[in-house]
Amino acid sequence: MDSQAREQLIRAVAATIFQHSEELTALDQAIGDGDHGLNLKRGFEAVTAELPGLAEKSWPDLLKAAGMAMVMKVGGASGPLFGTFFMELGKTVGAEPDRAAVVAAFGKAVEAVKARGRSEAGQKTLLDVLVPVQAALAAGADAAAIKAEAIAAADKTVPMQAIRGRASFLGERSVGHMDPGARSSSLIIATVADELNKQGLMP
Amino acid sequence: MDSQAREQLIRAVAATIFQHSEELTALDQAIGDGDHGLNLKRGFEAVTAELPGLAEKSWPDLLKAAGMAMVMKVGGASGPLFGTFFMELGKTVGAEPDRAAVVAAFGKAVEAVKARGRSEAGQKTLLDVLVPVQAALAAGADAAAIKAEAIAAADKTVPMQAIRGRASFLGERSVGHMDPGARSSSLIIATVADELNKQGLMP
Amino acid sequence: MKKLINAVDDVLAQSLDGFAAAHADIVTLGEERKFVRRRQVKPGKVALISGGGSGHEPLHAGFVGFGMLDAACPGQVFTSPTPDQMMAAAEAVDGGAGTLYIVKNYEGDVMNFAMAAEMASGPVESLILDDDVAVENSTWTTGRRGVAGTLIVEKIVGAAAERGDDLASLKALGARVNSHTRSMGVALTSCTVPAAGKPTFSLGEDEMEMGVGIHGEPGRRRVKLASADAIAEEMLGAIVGDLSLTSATEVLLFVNGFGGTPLMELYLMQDRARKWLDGKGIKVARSLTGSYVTSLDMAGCSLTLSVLDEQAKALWDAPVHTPALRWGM
Amino acid sequence: MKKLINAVDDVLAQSLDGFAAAHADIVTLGEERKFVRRRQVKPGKVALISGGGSGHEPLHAGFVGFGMLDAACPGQVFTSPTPDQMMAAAEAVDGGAGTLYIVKNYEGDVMNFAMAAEMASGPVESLILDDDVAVENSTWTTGRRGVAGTLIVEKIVGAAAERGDDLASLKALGARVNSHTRSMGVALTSCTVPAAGKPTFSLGEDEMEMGVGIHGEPGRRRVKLASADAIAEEMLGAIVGDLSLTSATEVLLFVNGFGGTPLMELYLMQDRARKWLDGKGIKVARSLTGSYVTSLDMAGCSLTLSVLDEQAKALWDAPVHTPALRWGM
Ligand SMILES: Nc1ncnc2c1ncn2[C@@H]1O[C@H](COP(=O)(O)OP(=O)(O)O)[C@@H](O)[C@H]1O
Ligand SMILES: Nc1ncnc2c1ncn2[C@@H]1O[C@H](COP(=O)(O)OP(=O)(O)O)[C@@H](O)[C@H]1O
Ligand SMILES: [Mg+2]
Ligand SMILES: [Mg+2]
Ligand SMILES: [Mg+2]
Ligand SMILES: [Mg+2]
Repeated sequence: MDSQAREQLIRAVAATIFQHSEELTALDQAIGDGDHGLNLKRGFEAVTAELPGLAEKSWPDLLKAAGMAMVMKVGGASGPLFGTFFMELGKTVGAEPDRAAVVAAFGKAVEAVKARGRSEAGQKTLLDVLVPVQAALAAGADAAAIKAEAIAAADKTVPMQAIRGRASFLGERSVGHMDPGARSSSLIIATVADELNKQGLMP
Repeated sequence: MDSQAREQLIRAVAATIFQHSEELTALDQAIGDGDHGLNLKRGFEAVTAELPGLAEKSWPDLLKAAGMAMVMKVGGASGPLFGTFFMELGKTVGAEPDRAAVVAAFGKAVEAVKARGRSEAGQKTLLDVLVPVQAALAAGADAAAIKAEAIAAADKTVPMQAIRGRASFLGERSVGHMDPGARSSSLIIATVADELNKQGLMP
Repeated sequence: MKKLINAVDDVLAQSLDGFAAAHADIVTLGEERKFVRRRQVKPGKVALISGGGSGHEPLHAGFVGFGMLDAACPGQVFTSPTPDQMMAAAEAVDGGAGTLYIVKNYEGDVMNFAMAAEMASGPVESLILDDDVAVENSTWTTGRRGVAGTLIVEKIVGAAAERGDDLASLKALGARVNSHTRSMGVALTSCTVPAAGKPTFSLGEDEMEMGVGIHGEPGRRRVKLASADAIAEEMLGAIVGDLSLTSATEVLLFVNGFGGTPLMELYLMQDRARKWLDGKGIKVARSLTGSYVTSLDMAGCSLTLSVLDEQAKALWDAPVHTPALRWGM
Repeated sequence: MKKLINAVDDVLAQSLDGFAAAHADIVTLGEERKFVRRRQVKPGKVALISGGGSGHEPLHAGFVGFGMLDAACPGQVFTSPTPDQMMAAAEAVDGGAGTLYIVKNYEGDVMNFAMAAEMASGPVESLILDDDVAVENSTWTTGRRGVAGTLIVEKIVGAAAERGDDLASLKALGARVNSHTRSMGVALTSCTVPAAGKPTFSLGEDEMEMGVGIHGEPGRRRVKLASADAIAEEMLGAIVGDLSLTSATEVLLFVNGFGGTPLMELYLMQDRARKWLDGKGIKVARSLTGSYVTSLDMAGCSLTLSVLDEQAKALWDAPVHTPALRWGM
């Protein structure tokens, strides 16, 4: 993947977040504090502001820089969580990752998110998307299957009762709403899968 | 007029104010601060609270006591104005007033209101009712004519621009609304005329 | 109507009771809640007494204490207090040096304070405040309303009374400060008088009332909601023009919230007003930001400028110890 | 949306600029507006740094100054600040005796402060505050939210830091005060986040949200609007039960407005809360009434009780000189 392709990938992810910013904010208004769309928008604005320079970096440097930009610009819960995810990916993925390297790095990044959030899958958070996607990835799923898994996993947060995050303050009243962080994670993963597939890098 | 008749007269006036309290407040919301109905209600509650004792007093004492109750309970612009009117009536009307005495006392009371309010007829205030009613009274009008004059005089404040009172702050925007104090004065006068007529004291 | 109250008729009494209990170190409540007075009366000091309709909290009771008022008479919501209240207050805080009534220019207030003054035994003077530039001035009408500038007069005259100025000087000082102080307000929403139960006026989702009074009285005109900068410019333009301020003047800038507007927006207005004044070369030497002269739950704010000379600055800075304003002690 | 603002993106910057200009005698604004700090840093003193999402003004920046915080980091509206803000603040107010972060228990705040602490060079401790009884407590969830009680912890720990207590003692003191402090809130209307442009939630004309959070998060339940007495009873009942208060305990009673509720109603709640506590034999030894921990323009209030021992009382009474709280100097 050359720097142009990397730039295109980053821009595609950012575009998805910008398009869905209001939807994410609306989800967060229902069971949180109504800023998730704004938070991620601010984060991806910071990331795209570093283009094209950012896309010229190696994968590890690029991911660490993107993660650090999220940490320093987003705030809230999603800043440290998304930031940690990308920074950890950068730390472990290597300069020319093959599928096995990506699977391993994704696994490490998910563990880092769990440690940062002191959380697990099943608590109505973005981990409810990351964990099943990691499993699909490890099982060799193709782009379409990963995308479908991500979207379905976010939907599955609807009936859950939140144990972590702001929605946990609601107790039973958190049931019946999709978790905003799960939704945004699924959108990012779906876009990455689409892009990699389009660029011929993932079947 | 015996004390029972006097009590009936006072209760009739108070009942009129209570019935129209919301209308007066609504008028005051349009060009004032929305308390005129509440203010007079408080005043007449204080006056009726002194019944039946109040009605056993002589006319001068009764009127002075009623006026003082208004001054000490109403506040706002209407407290001193209505209070002054009744106190001054009490000071000049005499114990057994005939029509001439009432006409003279009414005139003095209107002058006292003008002095207290530093105001004149034509400024969109209760004087725009008191002054024409005084003229009708002096001209020998009967109860029905006095009542009609009072009601019509209040209506005539609608097109006026306020020069005194809270409505004056509005300048031209005070035009097109009836003055609440004019309306309340007309209601009181109409009730008194009706009562005196009913009691056979005014043709 | 959504308010934290019990019965409509208990609002004033229960609110005053809470206020008096919370600030029992500074104030006490007079009998029948006719007035709020300072705990300590200073013999030989002119007594400063203000008052007016309730619904403008912390004005005036919140300014009773060392360095400001001796007593405040709370009327019903938006209704002037009655003369017996002022008379009882004057008797309670008499220091033997006379009484100065500080009265906002509404005919109700003016007449009730005048009746109290007429019935008083000792020497009484009245100071009528009318700082609102939204209303056109003229000698043959009621004139202008007294609004947020009242706080500034009460602070400055209060400090002078504390140092022992006599009745005539205090009245003259107050009149001078009043003539150097101008305000203008804007409402984004109406207030709701508890006893009325519904909003005093109604504004569209995109409208504001420019020049509104502190009782929700209509102002100069109802216009489309504008930006903070445009609002600051209109209000300051009117004030600066009326005061004929020239560049290099030193002023106190007071951004006052009406009760329903949060501090975040008031500080934003403080910023925009300063930037505008900066551009005119007018120097903000002192400032105050907060909801001090309110109109129940109305959203909006007023801006006040008061020209400061060295004396006014020193009196503004002098120690004050009241429930709502406190510094230097 | 009706607010005194210019563009939605400028709200925070312009409000901070106004705040810093208005209180330039006490505070300065850090570069890129990353933090608000005291003008004077005291060598040898533990640095107290708090922060959190904006929209709760005067919390936290209004509590920067002598006797309270050394710095405050303002995040975007309702969004935790980022670690670079805390790191820059810690560097700016370092007195060589370590840093204590005071953090409200929201995962965003906790994680961002934690990342800052991990990247810090000197000794850093964090104090997590969770005084909101509306949320059920449990060790396996996020736990309770930090709300209005934060002010009390910041005041008491601030006074102890000022007298020279060390980092470990301050953390222990803060944890103890936090465990003796409980709050509960009620909303009568929603707040509106400027960037969102519309209310966070909607309530019917006759509804209130009992147990609401300071970001307009839903509370325990949505119920019919109740009287001030019924509201006070429900909130105090929950608080007193949770603290297991017995009669004769001395408490600080803090009636906090959420931004859209005027002082008149807050003093009324102060009265009703006192009467209720009186009935239980609980003694209100200190109190505070005002809008200090707000939620933008939300109407409503919270009640907070904090158990006072002699030490806490003395530290509460100790001099403080900040933009929003000032006494004793
Ligand atoms: N402890 C946690 N572990 C994992 N994910 C979390 C945790 N706390 C919050 N989240 C995720 O963060 C999302 C909220 O992000 P955002 O709205 O940007 O932050 P905030 O909650 O601080 O306003 C939630 O929907 C949830 O998916
Ligand atoms: N200076 C005045 N002279 C005569 N009448 C006046 C004057 N000022 C006010 N009024 C009358 O008082 C009425 C308002 O009374 P009210 O609403 O009870 O008092 P306030 O204006 O103090 O709220 C006005 O409608 C007007 O008729
Ligand atoms: Mg959120
Ligand atoms: Mg009125
Ligand atoms: Mg009135
Ligand atoms: Mg947030």
